[in-house]
Amino acid sequence: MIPVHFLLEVSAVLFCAGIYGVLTRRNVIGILISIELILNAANLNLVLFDRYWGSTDGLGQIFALFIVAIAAAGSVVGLVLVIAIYRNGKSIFTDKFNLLKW
Amino acid sequence: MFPILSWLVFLPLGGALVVFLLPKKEVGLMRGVALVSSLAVLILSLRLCLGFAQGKTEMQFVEVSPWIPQMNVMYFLGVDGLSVSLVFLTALLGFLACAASGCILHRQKEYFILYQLLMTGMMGTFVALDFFLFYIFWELVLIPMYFLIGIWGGPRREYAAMKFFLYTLAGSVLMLVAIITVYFSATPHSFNMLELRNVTSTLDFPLQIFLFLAFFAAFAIKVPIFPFHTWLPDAHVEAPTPISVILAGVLLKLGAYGFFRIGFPLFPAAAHYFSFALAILGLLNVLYGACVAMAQTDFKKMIAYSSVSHMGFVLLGLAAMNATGFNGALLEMFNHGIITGAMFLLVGMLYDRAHTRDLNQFGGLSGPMPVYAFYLTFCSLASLGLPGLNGFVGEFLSLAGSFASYRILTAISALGLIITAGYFLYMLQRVLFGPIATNPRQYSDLQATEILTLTPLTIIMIVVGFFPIVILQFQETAVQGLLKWLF
Amino acid sequence: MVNVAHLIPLFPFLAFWVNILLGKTLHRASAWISIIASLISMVLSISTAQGFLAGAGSYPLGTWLTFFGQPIAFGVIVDPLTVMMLLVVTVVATLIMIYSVGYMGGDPHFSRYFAYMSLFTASMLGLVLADNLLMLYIFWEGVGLCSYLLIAFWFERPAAARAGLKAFLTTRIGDTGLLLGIFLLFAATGSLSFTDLSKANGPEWMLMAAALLIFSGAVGKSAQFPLHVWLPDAMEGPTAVSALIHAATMVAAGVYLVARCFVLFAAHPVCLEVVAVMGGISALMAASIASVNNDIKKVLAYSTISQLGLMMLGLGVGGYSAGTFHLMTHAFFKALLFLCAGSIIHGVHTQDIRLMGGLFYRMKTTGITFVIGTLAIAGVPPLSGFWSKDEILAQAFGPHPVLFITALLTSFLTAFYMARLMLLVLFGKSRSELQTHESPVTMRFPLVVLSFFALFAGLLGSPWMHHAFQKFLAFQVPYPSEEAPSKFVMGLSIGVSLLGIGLAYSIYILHRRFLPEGIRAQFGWLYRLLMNKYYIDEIYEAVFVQPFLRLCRLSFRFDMAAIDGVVNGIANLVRRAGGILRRLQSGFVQNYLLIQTIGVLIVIMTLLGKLCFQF
Amino acid sequence: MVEFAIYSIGIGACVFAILSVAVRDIFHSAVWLSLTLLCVSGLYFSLNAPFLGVIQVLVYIGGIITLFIFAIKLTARIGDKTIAQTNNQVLISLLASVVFFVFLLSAILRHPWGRLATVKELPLKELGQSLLTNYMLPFEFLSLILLAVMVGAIVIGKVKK
Repeated sequence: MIPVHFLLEVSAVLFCAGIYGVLTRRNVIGILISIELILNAANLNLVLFDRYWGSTDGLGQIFALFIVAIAAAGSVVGLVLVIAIYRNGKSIFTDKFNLLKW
Repeated sequence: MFPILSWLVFLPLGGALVVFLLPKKEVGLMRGVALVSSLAVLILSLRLCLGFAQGKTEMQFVEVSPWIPQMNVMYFLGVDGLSVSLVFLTALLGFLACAASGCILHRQKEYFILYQLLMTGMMGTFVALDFFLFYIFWELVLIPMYFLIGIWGGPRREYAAMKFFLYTLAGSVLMLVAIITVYFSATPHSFNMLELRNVTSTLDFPLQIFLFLAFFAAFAIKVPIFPFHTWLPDAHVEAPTPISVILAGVLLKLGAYGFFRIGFPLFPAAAHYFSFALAILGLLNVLYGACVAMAQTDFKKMIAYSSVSHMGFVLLGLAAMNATGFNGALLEMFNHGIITGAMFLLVGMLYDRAHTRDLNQFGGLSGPMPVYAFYLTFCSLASLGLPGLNGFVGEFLSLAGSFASYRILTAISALGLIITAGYFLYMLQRVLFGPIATNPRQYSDLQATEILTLTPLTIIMIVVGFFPIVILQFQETAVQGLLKWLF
Repeated sequence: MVNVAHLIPLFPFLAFWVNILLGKTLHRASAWISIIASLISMVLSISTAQGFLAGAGSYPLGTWLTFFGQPIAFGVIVDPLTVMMLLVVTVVATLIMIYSVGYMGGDPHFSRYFAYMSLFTASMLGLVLADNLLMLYIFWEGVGLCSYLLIAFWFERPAAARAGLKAFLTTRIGDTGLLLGIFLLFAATGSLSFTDLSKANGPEWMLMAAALLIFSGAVGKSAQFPLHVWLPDAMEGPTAVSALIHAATMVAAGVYLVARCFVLFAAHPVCLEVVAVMGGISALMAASIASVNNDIKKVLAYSTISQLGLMMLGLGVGGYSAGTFHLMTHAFFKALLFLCAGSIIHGVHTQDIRLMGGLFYRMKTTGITFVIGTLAIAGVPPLSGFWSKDEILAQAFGPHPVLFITALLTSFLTAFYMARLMLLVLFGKSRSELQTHESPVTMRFPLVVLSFFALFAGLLGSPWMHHAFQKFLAFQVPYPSEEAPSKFVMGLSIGVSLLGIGLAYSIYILHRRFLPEGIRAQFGWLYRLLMNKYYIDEIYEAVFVQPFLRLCRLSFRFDMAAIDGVVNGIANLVRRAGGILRRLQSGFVQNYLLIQTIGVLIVIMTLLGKLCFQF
Repeated sequence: MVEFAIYSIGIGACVFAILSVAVRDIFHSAVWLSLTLLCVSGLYFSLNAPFLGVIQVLVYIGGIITLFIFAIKLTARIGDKTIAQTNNQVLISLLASVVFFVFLLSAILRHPWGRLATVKELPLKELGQSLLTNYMLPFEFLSLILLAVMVGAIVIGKVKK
């Protein structure tokens, strides 16, 4: 017996926590962490609905799988960028990256 | 038939391409290419003048072919009496200014590319008879000019270039709106400048007024008409010498030419309606420009404001709405190009020696530089309208034309003649006369090349002064045709 | 009969170009090129005169430009007036050029000087030959230019440069009036030709206004009140220039113009009256200033203004031939006087008459010719000035009592100041240790020739020759017949002349003072007024020049502040608006994200508003 | 029992997620994230999607979190107390996310979801088959993306001489 609305609520909490983190963290790594939360919220929903509607070919899971892969790729690039930026500017705070600002 | 107009327009573009392909170090070769191409343009323009049939009202040397058939855009070039002398003027000043480009000491490659691009734009504007094409050339003038002032100009070049660009662009945007309106008002939609007048002259009067004003904005800024003139002193002062020559000699004519080619024939009712206002603006230009020129201490700025004043005479002739006035205005355009071109060359020559343009720092240059003094006096006299030199004929005809239409106003603007004489002679007094202010050794007299650049202009001043018919013969029929259309 | 009149200005014009282009190589020879050119012109003028007497007349040359559909022709007018002017101009010009060879001897810009002189001669000859107003205007400006160039010839002197500027600008004011007059005349009659003037018909007021505007040109050129201020300053130029341009020929062009357009004036008595009154004012005013001035050239300059005023007065009272006659005689004796003055200045290197004295015995030729010139201008019979002045007085005598008295007073003052000048310069004891020497022969020769003319030119118009000159001038001219001078007027004229000379003699020779103390004390204010030339220069400076310059500076400031201010203001407004708007673009990703989030929320809420918050 | 486990794991995921965005030390944050991910993985298991749960643990906790920690350690000075870890839009962000949450909650609660009784497990074989048949193209694209990311990461991360 799986409480569907509860899982949806958990997903909503993860999503909103992620949104909050993305909006407030100064540290780029912090932002990346929050993005992972958002993606996980989505994944959770995908898997849940895959089960809920009972798909035959596991589309939801495959979708989630793709998302995991893309998220991994994204965070790899993100982190490399963070390191590159840090190497140049000795900071990874978003408000310090204003080289291109007017 | 030999497409002489296309050659005139695109030869400089070809020159620009050649310069583009040359290595950066080959400065002499670049100058050579630019000179040869502008000389070829000059020769072609002479050929054009000689081949021009004077008795005809219609366009000559016409080249028509469809260009963008979906929009009914044509590649349509042609000259008539209104433009032929200006084409010659452009070619002549283009060549002389190119010859005077020795003062450009860095980034010559870009300079000569942009310069020839500018030539293409100016030529094209004078010969384009399709609105679409006209607008392209009109804007094409703007961009090289922006860079030419902005890169090779004086200390405040960025400001001047930006001001020039934005100011002129503001006008031409309005013109674009008007062009589009005109385009859609015709069925089938057309950009043909010549045929559109049959459509536009039948438009509603308020719409005509609006369209005329939109074109007016573009032309008034180019002329420049008071109070849209403040870009001019800045641009002139900051631009390098050859570009000042082109700016004053040719660019200002674009605006006045626009009135003749577009403003008046397309909207005759509006032209009649606004002619008195134009005359008042002309009066203001003449007097105000002269007064401000009188107060200048910067040589170049003084010449710049004198341009404002002289273009006022063009406006007066234009506003006169009679043959004498139109002839005078067209002739004054030509003359002003010649004279002010020579004046800017002279200022540049002095600046190359003294590295200052402050009139109060000169004095007694008649002694060390007699040849320069001769040319400066000569050109000043031409500019202040001494009979026997070309400046007089244009001013005389313009004033006579406007006198026939507006007595009092012309009488007041004739005061401009006195003030003009005042500031030019005051300038001569400060530069040439009096005790020698600074070390005379730094003022070596003109070199042969400098004399060679000035001499053609002075010869034209004398020839046109004595035989104005040389230029007037080209215009006469076209002016008659225009008047017949206007009335 | 070959028409050669149009070739007359050509040779000096060619000489101008030869001298200006080849001046460096020619150097001394350039003088002879100019002299030969004007000699050729003189010969041609004489042949034109003969041709005219043989019946030749005006002829057209070609069309210059079309003007309201009317072709404006280059043409040559040959009539008595022109013939007279041609002869006067070529003779005087040639003589003065010969004089200049000596006078300008050591000048570094020798050839340029002769180039300008030739250009002037060409323009002046063109002026008198022009058969329409437009052509006349062209040459009119040409002579003005030469005057400018020659006044400022010694360009290193600031005063000379200023004087040139002043001369050009002051005359230009009149010229602009002339130009407008030409326009108006054309608007009224549709023709600019002089021959059409007599049948000019158009609106009355336009013709009148045109005549007055044309007269304003003459006022400027002939240095009449109120545009006379440039002439005294013009004395900064070389004296030979003053003799040619500012005494004999160019300044007389104004009188010539009025004479040329005399029909136009004659048709409107008001215009004639204006001419006469302006002439009278100028004559009296200048004569009074000349009576106290101490600069030899300035005295002569004011004398010129005064004499020109007298000519204008003569024309204004209807004396066409009287005014013209005086123009001719004046050209000779005033040129002579200037050349004498030049010779004296050449000898003593000062212009202040208080420092001269007793020069007669050391400069014989100059002295004698100076005396002749003085007597001629003072109106002592039978010298030339007497006859022409008499004509004017006779004209004014009847109907114009005020003008007559003015003219008479002017004659008296003329005799007085000229005698004063002569006595102070030539006679008495030397008042300073000046080194003097007689001038070279090239300078003396013109003096002698001119004094011959000053002596005898007047006889042409004297009753002894049955007013031959007047009859010649009036030939074919439909002007009212003029009064012959009566015995009474002649006597009066001789009387005031002798009175003036006698007064000067008694003051300056017998009392050997510049002015008796008593008179000076009593009329101190008058003396100061006259010494300061009625403060006219100062008034102009304060009323016109300075306010105008202030206006110029003000308009420049207005341009910078107001107009450019508006332009830059608009630019700044746009920039500032951008500055405010760009704060929205903080450049922080998270800021954008926040706004995006809020935006998404708003979009969802509006789209699904009904669905929201329904628990 | 299962239900209790689901509830507790779900609540844990929520708490850990909130903690991971709320703590100031970024290292702690990464640790909380790993716990969150672990909980989510548990939820996958409970939903009878064990493959995804395993992947979650392997890729996320094994790979990504490790990377995070590496990055955190490489960028140093993270623990400095004087440096603010949040920017100046905390309050409004909090408000926005809470509103968002309320909105989501209202949407979730409006629907009678009911309970998911027995969930049939999708065999891994079928999953693999559909991945290599129906979803072949995205799968291949994904590999391409991964390759690009790899190359890009190396290029960007390389220390320039």
